[in-house]
Amino acid sequence: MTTPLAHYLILAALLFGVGLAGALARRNAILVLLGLELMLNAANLNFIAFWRFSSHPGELTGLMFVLFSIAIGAAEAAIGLALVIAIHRHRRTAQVDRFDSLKG
Amino acid sequence: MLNEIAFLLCATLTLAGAVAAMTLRNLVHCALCAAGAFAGLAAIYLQLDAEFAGFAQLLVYVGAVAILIVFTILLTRGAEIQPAASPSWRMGVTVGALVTACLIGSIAASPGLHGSPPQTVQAPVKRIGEQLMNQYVMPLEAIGLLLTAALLGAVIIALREPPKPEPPAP
Amino acid sequence: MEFIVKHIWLIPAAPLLAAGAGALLPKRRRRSGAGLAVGAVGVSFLLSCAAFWATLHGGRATSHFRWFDFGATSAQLGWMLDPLGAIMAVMVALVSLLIFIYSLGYMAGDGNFTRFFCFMSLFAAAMLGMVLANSLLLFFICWELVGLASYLLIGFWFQKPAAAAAARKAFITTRIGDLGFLVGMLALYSKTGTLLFYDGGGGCLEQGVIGGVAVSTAIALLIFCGAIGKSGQLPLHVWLPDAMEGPTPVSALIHAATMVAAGVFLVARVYPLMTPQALQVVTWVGALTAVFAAAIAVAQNDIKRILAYSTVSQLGYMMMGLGAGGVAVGMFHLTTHAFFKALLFLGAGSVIHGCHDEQDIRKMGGLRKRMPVTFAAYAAGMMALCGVPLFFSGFWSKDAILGAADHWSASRGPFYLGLFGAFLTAFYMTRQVCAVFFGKPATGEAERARESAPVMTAPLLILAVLAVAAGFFGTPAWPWFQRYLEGGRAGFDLSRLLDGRALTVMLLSTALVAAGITWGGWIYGRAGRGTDPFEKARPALFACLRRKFFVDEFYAATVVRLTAAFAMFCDWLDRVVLDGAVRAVSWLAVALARLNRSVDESVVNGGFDAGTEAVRGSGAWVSRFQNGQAQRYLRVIGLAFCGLLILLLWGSP
Amino acid sequence: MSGADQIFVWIGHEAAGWAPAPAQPLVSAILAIAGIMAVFGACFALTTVAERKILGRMQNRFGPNRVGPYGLFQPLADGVKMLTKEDIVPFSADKTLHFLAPLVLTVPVWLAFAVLPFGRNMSALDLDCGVLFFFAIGSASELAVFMAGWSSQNKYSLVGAMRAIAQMISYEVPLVLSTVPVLMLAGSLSLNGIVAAQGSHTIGGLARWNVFTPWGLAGLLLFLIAATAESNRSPFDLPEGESEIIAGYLTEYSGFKYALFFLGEYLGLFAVTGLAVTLFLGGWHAPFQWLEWAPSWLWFGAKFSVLIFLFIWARATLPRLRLDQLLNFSWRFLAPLSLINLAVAAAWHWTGAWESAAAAPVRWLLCAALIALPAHWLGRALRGRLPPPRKYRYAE
Repeated sequence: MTTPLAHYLILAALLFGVGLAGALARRNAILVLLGLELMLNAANLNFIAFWRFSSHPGELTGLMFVLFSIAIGAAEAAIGLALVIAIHRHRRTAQVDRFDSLKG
Repeated sequence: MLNEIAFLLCATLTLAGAVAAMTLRNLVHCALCAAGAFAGLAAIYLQLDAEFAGFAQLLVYVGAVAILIVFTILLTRGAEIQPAASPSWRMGVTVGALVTACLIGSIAASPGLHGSPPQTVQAPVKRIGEQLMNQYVMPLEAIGLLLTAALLGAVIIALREPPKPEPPAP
Repeated sequence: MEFIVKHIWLIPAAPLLAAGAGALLPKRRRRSGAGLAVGAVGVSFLLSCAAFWATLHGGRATSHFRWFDFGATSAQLGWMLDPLGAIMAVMVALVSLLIFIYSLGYMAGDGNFTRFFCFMSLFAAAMLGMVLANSLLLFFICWELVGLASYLLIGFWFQKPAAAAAARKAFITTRIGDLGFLVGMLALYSKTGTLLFYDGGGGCLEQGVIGGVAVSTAIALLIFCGAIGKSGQLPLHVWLPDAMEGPTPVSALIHAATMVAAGVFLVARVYPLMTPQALQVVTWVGALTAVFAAAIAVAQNDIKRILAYSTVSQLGYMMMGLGAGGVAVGMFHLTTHAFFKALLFLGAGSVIHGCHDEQDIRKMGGLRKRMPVTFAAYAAGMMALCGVPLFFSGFWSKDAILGAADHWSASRGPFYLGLFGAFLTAFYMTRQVCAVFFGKPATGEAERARESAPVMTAPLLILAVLAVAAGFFGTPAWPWFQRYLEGGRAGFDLSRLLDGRALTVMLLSTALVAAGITWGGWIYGRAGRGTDPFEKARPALFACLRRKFFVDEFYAATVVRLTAAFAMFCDWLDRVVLDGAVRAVSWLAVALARLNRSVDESVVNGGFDAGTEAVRGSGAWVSRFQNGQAQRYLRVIGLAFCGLLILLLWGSP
Repeated sequence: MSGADQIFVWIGHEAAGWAPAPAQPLVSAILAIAGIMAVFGACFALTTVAERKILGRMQNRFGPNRVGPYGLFQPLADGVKMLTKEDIVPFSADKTLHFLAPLVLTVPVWLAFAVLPFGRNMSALDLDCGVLFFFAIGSASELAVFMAGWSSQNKYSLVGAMRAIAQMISYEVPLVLSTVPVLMLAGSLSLNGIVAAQGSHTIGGLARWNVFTPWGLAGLLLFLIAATAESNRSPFDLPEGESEIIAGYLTEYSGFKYALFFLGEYLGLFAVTGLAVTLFLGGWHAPFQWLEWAPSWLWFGAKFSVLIFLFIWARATLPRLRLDQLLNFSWRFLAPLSLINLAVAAAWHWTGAWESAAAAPVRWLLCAALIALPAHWLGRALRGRLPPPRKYRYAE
């Protein structure tokens, strides 16, 4: 085990950046959700890495957080995609910039 | 050394999958690439001795979320109509790059990230189960509730609404 | 054996499970519902027999567990196995089982068959839980559950207004007694700090006199209030005869054999708490109730009402036995009474069923030939109730009570009241049997009566055998029952039977019973149809008895009217005083508001108009940022995050 | 005993011993992989011919009997035919995905064999969370099926793939839930741990296999039904129903890729059968203590063969279901029943504290009733839901 913590963190940062850029740049709502999932996964990677490199990994704190976070990710995907389907049914589109009824 | 190579392979798979998922034109390709990225991430978890989390990641993201996304793509006919990038995609990519730069900068600025980890780590499944049932039992219950709510909510939201009854003729 | 001693809770658990499952069954699953209930109570019966067998060999057990904590103390519940509970459990389970089987026939035509068995199972579970409870709190919980089951079952035919009213009356009346019980329980808890009966020397029954004789007596009497309500003692007896609106098996199970006996059982269970002063009250209440109810029974015409008053009267005897003679005397009469009163009620149900739901004894007659099995069983029950000597259980148990009253040092009154009650009992039962089974049929219904189905008559015959045989377990010559409760063994000794004083009492009561039966037979055996011969002779007295000594009217005139008057007073208070005040305040407020408006319109509005204009302008400007584009929001968040991070990194040295 | 029993372990150990010390773990891993691939590859070949012969017998005809003695070389002939066929890729297909799909299906299935214990000390990889690994790896097959169906750009393929995915997702729920009682009572996710938990003996030397308990029996049945559906075998083979959607997602495949799909399906069946043996049938343990002298891998093979025969038998016997029947059966019958089975296992565990002599049969009967009654009721409710038999107007 020679890979230092910094490498994992940088990988997570890059993954987060890619997810964020995708969520900001793509028009399709499904891809925006996919970007969000990538960001969530980047955060998970951080948790696992910090847990592994902490001085008392026997506590399992980071691991537990990731398990819960995976469950939340699944719930988020289910609800988000259901919303996309429902919106698509009403407005015949899945493009986020067309979902703009809620504005001032 | 071997370890470093494995890490680089997994990291490349993950990042390449993520970048492809965010850039490809065909939505189905995007979803499959994302599944690849999730699988790569699971491999990295394994490398970090988090077997349980790794397999859970594989089961949930590759087995469930990816399939869900694929289904949604087919249901919204996203596979046929190709949406262009968002009109303001340059700004989005800029912001993403900025955030990444900030993060990497802060990582670089932090001291003490280069030490080696504790040699052994004890995370047997039995201990995870015990912790879930003792210390983390309330979060576990909350997650159970959340998943149930999400299940019902997703079904209700995506349910085809019944046709509205005709208003009575005046 | 070890198993049942350890797991005594299984006895009430089986019917409780059946009740729960029965509640979930759809209405049309009649066979499953009934099978479940009968099977569960059968299991309970077998387990109770096992427990009884264990107590015969000295098996005793108490167990308890924490229910919940409050602060440093905790509410404890527990189970107990002792002879008193075991014999009671066997009796309750056996009578329940027989009545469940009988109900299969009796309720066969009812649409809510499944619901009926669900309620009955609930009742059986609560009753069994009560007799096996080792905690006054658990006892009280089961007690209230029993009350609830009784309410549900009396009002089972809730579409009948009379049944609904009777259910309400029963519930409210017993609640008055339960209030006393609850207060007594709380007082007991505050004095002893525990509600467990037996807890290795620390239970509330094992501490002797609690905080002085006066306090102890007060607690005992408060708890006795609960018994008065549940067992229909004077002055809270009014609900019990009305409860006959429920189906007959319910009357037999709840309002004759088991639930109403719960009050007696309560007194027996907390007997160590009963001070001599409290026992005097118990004895007097019991004796007065015995005579009072027996007298009313003389003038009733509804077959079930007669039995109901008879039940009230016999419960009075039990109380008297407890007060004057001790646990064994009262419990023995409770047990024998459970068998023969269940028998009588089921017999009455059979008669009612045979006569197509006719309950008025004046419209029956001559059923002896048409329903021979019912008649034979009914006659056995009647003789047991009257106390016909030697071969019927009622004789031995009633004799034990009279003997105890005879030996009671405080007063001779209860003894004479008891003797008079015995005479009245014989008289009214003879009157009923003559009217129902002898003579000629009074109506076409009675003429067309047919014997009931075997599923109904078989329990009758079993109960008839028990009504006769139960007596032999507690004769003075072989007082097995009494010794069993005390944990000893009984020897057979005929000489105790011939002891001078006891023999006198026995002969005296025999003579009175004989007189009652003869006189009743003489009056009613020859009477034709029409006005009651007794009514002809003493119209005023008879009317008074028929109207039940005007107790209901008395309550209506006092308690009910007082409550109504108080309610009207409150209403008046509400309407005139409170409403007036409110109206005055509101008028004042309106006047002030008028003044306010004039100030508002002229002075404040102008300022506010200018202000809102400014706010609206700025709002319109700000709202341009909220354009509904989620991605733009996210972008701003990302930028803000960068800013924050830079600030953090730059700000920290 | 240990000679024959440990012979493969010994061979592997000796063979790896020849290699230089740093490479020894690698060599032993390669040997294990080679062993598994050889055995189950041969198994695949044998099963294809055995299935055809058994089906033939059951349908009152001879199976293949021309090539070699008793037609035993039939798979070789088939293989040669498959490999020499032209590999057709449709013009409008998504070429990359079309190529990747059979690989994505086959490779993870091979991985799943890594955690199965085939005999005493004979598992390639003793993972602490082996069962989770098994299911996690298995979830890739859904993606593979989707890739195959979608990339073909053929509507029958797409319909077949969607059917297959709906079916796999639906039946994954009872499949996983029916394993949970075993995990719960063994207190382990490791397959070796689960086998060890079934290693003790009771009266008469009878082994304590999970299948000898009410929940275990019910769990095995649920597991086998769900496994049949997971591996798309008859009577749940409607994703590739030839008569309806001309072989579903396999329509546009031929030659070697088709053979890979074929291989993947059979291997999936083997893997899930091996899991059933491990979870419910005591793994490599003998059924009686006095039979422990026989080599453990032989026991595993025997149970494995019996279960495979059961699958073939079911294929010969049962007609294919309709899609609504299929989904109703999973969601309204199997899933609730496996949840109830979980509760029954809890009851079994709880009643394990009973001590008296009569407790064992009472406990057995109680738990059996707890699972049999809901099964009866759910079955009745399911039957009540079926549409009435269809009436054909012109077919009287």
